[in-house]
Amino acid sequence: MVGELAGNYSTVVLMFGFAMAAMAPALVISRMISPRKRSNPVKFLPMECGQVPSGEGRTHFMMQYYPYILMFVVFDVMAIFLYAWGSALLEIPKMATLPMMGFLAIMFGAMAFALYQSGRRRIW
Amino acid sequence: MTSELVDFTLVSVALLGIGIYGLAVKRNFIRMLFAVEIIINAANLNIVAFGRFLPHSGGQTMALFSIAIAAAEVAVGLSLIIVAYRMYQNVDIADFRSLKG
Amino acid sequence: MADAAFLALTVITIGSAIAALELRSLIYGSIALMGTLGGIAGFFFLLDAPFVALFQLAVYVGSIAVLILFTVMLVKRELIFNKIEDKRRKFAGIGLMLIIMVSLGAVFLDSGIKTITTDEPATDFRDIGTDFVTYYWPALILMGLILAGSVTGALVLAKREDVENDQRAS
Amino acid sequence: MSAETENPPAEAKPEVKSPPPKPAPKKPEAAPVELPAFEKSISDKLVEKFGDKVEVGFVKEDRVRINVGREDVHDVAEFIRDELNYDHVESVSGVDYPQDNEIEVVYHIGSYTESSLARQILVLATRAQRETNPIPGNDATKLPTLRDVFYSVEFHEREVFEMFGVFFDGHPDNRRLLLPEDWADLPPLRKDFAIKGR
Amino acid sequence: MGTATGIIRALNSGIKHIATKRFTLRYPEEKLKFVGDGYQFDPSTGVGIAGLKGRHMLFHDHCTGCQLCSIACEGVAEAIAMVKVPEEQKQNKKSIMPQIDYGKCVFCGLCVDACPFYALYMTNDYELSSFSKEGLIYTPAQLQVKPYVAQDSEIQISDRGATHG
Amino acid sequence: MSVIAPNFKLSEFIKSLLDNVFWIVLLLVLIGIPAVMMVLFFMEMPVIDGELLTPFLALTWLADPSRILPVVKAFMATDIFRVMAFPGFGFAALLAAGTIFVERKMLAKLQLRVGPFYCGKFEGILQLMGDGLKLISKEIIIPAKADKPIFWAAPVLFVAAAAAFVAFIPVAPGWVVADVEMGLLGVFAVIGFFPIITILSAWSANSKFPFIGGIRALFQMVSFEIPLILSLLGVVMLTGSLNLSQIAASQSSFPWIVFLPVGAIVFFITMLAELERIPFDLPEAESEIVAGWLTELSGMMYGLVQLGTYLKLYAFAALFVVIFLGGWNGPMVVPPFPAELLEEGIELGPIVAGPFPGLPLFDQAMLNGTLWFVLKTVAVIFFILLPRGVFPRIRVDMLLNLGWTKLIGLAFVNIFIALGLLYAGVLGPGGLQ
Amino acid sequence: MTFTLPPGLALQKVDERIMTLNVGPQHPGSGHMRIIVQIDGDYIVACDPDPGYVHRGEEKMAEYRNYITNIPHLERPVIHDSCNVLYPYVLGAEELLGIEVPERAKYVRVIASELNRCIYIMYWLAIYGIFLGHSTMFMWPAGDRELLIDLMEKMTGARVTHAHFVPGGVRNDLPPNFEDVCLRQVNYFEKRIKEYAAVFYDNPILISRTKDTGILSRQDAIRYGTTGSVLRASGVDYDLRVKEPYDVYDELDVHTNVMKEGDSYARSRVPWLDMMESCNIIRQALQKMPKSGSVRVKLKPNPKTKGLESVYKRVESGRGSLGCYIVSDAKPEPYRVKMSVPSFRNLIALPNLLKGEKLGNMPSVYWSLNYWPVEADR
Repeated sequence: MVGELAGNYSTVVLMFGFAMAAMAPALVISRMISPRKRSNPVKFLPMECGQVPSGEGRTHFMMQYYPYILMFVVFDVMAIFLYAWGSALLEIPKMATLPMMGFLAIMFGAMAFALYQSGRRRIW
Repeated sequence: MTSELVDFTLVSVALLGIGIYGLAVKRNFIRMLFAVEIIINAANLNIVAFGRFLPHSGGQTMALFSIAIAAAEVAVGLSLIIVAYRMYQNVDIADFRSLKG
Repeated sequence: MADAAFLALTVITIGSAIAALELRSLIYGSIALMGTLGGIAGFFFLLDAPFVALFQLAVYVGSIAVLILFTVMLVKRELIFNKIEDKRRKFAGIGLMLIIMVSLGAVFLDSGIKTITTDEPATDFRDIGTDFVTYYWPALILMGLILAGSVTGALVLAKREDVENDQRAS
Repeated sequence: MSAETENPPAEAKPEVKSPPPKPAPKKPEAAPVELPAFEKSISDKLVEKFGDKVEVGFVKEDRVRINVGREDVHDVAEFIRDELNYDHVESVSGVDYPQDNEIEVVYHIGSYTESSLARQILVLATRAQRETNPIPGNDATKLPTLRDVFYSVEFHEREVFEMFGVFFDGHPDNRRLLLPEDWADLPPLRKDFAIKGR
Repeated sequence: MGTATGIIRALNSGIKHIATKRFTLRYPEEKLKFVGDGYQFDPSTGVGIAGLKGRHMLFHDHCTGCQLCSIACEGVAEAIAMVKVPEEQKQNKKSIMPQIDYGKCVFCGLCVDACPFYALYMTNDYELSSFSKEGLIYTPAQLQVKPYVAQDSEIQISDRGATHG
Repeated sequence: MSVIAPNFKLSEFIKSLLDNVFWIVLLLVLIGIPAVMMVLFFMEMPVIDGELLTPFLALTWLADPSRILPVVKAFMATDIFRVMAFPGFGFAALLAAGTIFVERKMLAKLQLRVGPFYCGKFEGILQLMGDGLKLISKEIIIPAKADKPIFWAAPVLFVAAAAAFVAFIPVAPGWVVADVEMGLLGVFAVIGFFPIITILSAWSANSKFPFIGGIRALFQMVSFEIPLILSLLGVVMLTGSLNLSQIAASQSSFPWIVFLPVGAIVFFITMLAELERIPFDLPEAESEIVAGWLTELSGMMYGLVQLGTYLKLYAFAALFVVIFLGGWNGPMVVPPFPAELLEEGIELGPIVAGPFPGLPLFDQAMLNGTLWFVLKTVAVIFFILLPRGVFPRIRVDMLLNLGWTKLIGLAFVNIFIALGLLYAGVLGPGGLQ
Repeated sequence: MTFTLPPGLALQKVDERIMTLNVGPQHPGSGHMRIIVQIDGDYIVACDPDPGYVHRGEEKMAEYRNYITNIPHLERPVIHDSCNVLYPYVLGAEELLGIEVPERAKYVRVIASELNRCIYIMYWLAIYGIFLGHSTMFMWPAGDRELLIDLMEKMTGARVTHAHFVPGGVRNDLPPNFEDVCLRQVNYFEKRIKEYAAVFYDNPILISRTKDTGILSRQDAIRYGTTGSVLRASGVDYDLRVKEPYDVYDELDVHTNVMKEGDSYARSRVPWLDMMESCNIIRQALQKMPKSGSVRVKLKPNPKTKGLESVYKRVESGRGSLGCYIVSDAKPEPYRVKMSVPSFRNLIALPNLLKGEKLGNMPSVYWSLNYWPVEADR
């Protein structure tokens, strides 16, 4: 039967949904019983250490560390590929580890280069 | 009645259509990347669906490879966007004409 | 049960795919794209491919979406909310979309796949791992090369060229 | 404090009031001649170099005071730094003398590098013209900055600027430091700025 | 290796302190013990007698209404005002006595130093909070009352750390 | 009392309470019970113990508590119970609340302080409740230019994602919310949601400090996810399973930490980083960026984020226990239930209670498993809390270097150790297990 | 160039990567001041300190009060170092008024000054700990400081604002049995601060965090005129207690702690070593102190100086050399009092040190400069 296994995973969604359903009322109740004074517009300014906010709040980036995110996208794939191999390790012949080692070697090369590049903070 | 292969293919066709529409209409580089992602996902869905209904483990393996390649593509594509954005301060694809060789 | 899930997933996936392209704010667009990707992962669950589904969730939603969000936020605020398109192209695009959907849909509905059903048990995920290192091992090596190439290329592309006129003091 | 405030440190010099403390009340009669030798040598070097331009305020134990005109202060400071091996300014204080119509700026200069000078403080005093109605920065209350000689005066001079209205010519960053941004009164440490209720 | 040993040393020190006696005083229940009755001044020798500089205490029979405390306070906090006292409380010719505003007082004790007649003392009562500003103004009659203070905690040093025993 | 609230009168307070009780009882009797009965009448009732559940039957439970037991047991077998109470949300929230209290007291003890003291008669045990009441009664301030939908949704999503994480944790044999084949991968997929929620919340506040904090959180979580994933691979290789229950069950003779200490250390460090605990609490570094990505959150929104954080802490500690410390495995210490108690009931002098045919609700193995699981989890939580007392915060570039060079290297060392153990025949088929 | 716009309001158009961040005044990592930093990613491009949020015109107030009544308010800027901040003023006033202080009073002053230095450094260390995210290092010094505060309280009757030094000696004699209690608590205190090493100073995370950050070279330290622990951490052997001993420091054996590195770590370690040195000095002073004798010379209520003269006295406070320049004009009130405070002198190093640092190093570099905003503003 197609779609049998999905039933197991539905409890995770159920848990997710339950937590949302249980926590949203907390916000709603809080909104209901808490005081709401709209008199002072300064209260709703973003935090700027007591100064009047200047400039845009959403413009700043640590570009120096951007390569790490790029690396993450690629090496995340690698890590989960390793899981596909690792979970089946007990069933495959020993020789079959070699391609994975080759894969890892290639990825190590890439990682070494990437770490070298990302270590040079000045070029980012 | 359980879901059948044709249902999945129809969903994937719909996604493909939406993706192609996005590619054709949008001029925003990032939106076009979204459209590409949608198309890739439509393809993945098809691969896995056929792999399931014509029982073969290769379907899932291919899907894994496909997702991995998509990740690589996104990494490169977003780097391109950053470079282009840094050069033109815009994300409009029409502004990137001078990137042509 | 599965039907209800299928319908819900279809609505989520296609709806958020449209939203991803049509929402005004790019941030909301990225969130909608995440919805599409999650919906596809749901389809994978329905297709008894939990490994692929979780891979999709971990890689697409967990990392690619983060990268996309980050890049979107990098773009100036006015550009995030800027929609660049013209009416005529839009109508043409909708037409193209409809043509593709109708024709391909018709082809699929007409073809024999309508009759395909299966009662076989789902593939064990360990088979995937076995496939990786036995039958598909050249593909795995190639995959490694592609990933290595992409990370190298992305890093080389994204670094700044104008380091010389850098204002930073260090 | 009417007449004798004319030029107070200068007046204090000749009879050397420096060791007047009570515990040794006998001393003032014997003391005037025996100035501390090392400190005397410092003031002598200065007098030798600049002659009349500098005026030795007093020579006390560990403290030497030099009064300089505002046009010579830069040269004297350079000499102090280069030849006498003083290397930093501990404090820059302004003193307002409304009777003389002058504002005195006093640099207390010390030395870290020269071990013999470790306990010495050279007091370099100069005077700027005082305006009755000050417009800080735009009036005649100006002095040459010593920031290019002693880097450490940077914030001190900014403080003197806002507290007395003495503008330092050539100071790269002559901005407000301590007072609130909307301060529009007299510079507060001048004598004609009175605390409320006093 | 240095890093690992350093981390282990830090963790060890942290765990060790979980077994150390706690140092904190549970304030309203326990109060620190101070020296003597409070700060006093001995005009004959010219020095004060050590003690806590808390709220004042005024001996009406010593006070002559000379205003020296008020003058001493003038440049500091201006907390002391000389007020008329009612006839029945009158102890001096001018029938004025200090009244202290603890909203302004900085507890420097200069007024105690200034009093030549042993009339002002400072006691070790320091819990002077009040709901209103007026509640902080202590009239001569209030200043006459000797406060009751129960303070017994002292710093005890033992092998397992110092405590407020 | 009069000092705190000058106009307080006990008699009026009691009177108002009694008034409220009266009206509540009245409304319940007049409207509530009939409404429930009506609803129950039209619902299709389940059959329990061979008896059709009717509203009248339900009423008889009030008279005979022992008849309620089968219903309770039936309820406990449902998914809803698991999600809401035992291995799911309620259990985790309880442990999380305990963690908060223990953290405050333990940290106070380490710092030679007293800690929470006044709230609740005994050592401030009700402090958390007091804090919760305070948070829920505080005004929620939303910055003027904030992106409101995301801003509102982020705390709720944060708790929900943490709860989804909790769903994968097996507490005792068979007691797990989602007993899935891919439990571990599911954990990785759920962990991936946290950076997104963080960055979205930070972005939506439209303020500088939250945004810097959000970006830092993103970098930190993203960088430590790969060592985290890799550090668990050794165990997966040795057990050949991604199911957390199977992994826990595979450690009946010895926990994996014996053979894979490197992986355990790497996982512990990455865990601290993912949890933003103190050596790695850069996203909330208060002396640099005011409170990081939590700066603009106020009132209950902040409370929800805290709840989510501690749920996450519990889930990570439990994951460590399940993977490296043997989960529920431990010597049997729970005594078997005395049979006569179940058959004859309890005699307390003249009163005889029981017998209760449905008891015990939980079997012995489950109680023992839960006991060991909770003990181990508390121990791990202690070691998660301890660094807060003894370490300063580190810097973001140091953190990234640590994650990307040292920890990934160590994780691969761990993988090769596992591979070597497997291929040398020490473990795996033919080996110890 | 008149009053330019305040720096926060004069926002120049800068590169998009650069963001202006107001750190302070309402910021957990700033103290009562504002540091305007411009950051590019994680790096600080420019830094402009903006003190003055707690300026209260002590120098102006001092012109209206006589030599005695100046005492309680002149110590207010640094209430946890109040003996030391009064010390130069008292010395200067004594010279102006011509008073010789009794021997025992000098020893009492030295003890009070050293105790107060430790109290200040403990407070500073507590804040340094919390700035680095080390909450234990906030609580331990704050608690162990209590040992010394207790001593000061026994001695002076107040916990923080002692107002103990006056021209002519100290306000009151030591309480009975003070020497024993002092010795006991100081010994225990020294034992306690040595325990900080394991959890703080030798902590590898702290070392890697603060080593090689914000390096102030020897030349720069001298050129900027920094003082106190900042100077000594940069390798300049300069301590006024040794170089220009006041009161009875020339009779005591004072050792100067110098470190060569000049980074944040050295700047944070030197005060810790100073505390141990202070414990030594206290023990010596307790031993050498005359067991009885007067501690105060009687003064007239409104003492007057002779004529128009000036005096500049300086002492080594918890933060460094603290000078007091008093001009008097034969009146009960001083004509001008200028406090040359170490915080203000060290502040000049801040913009130079922060330039090019990472944002994460800002609190550690800033606080390692031993900067107390209230004192700098006066």
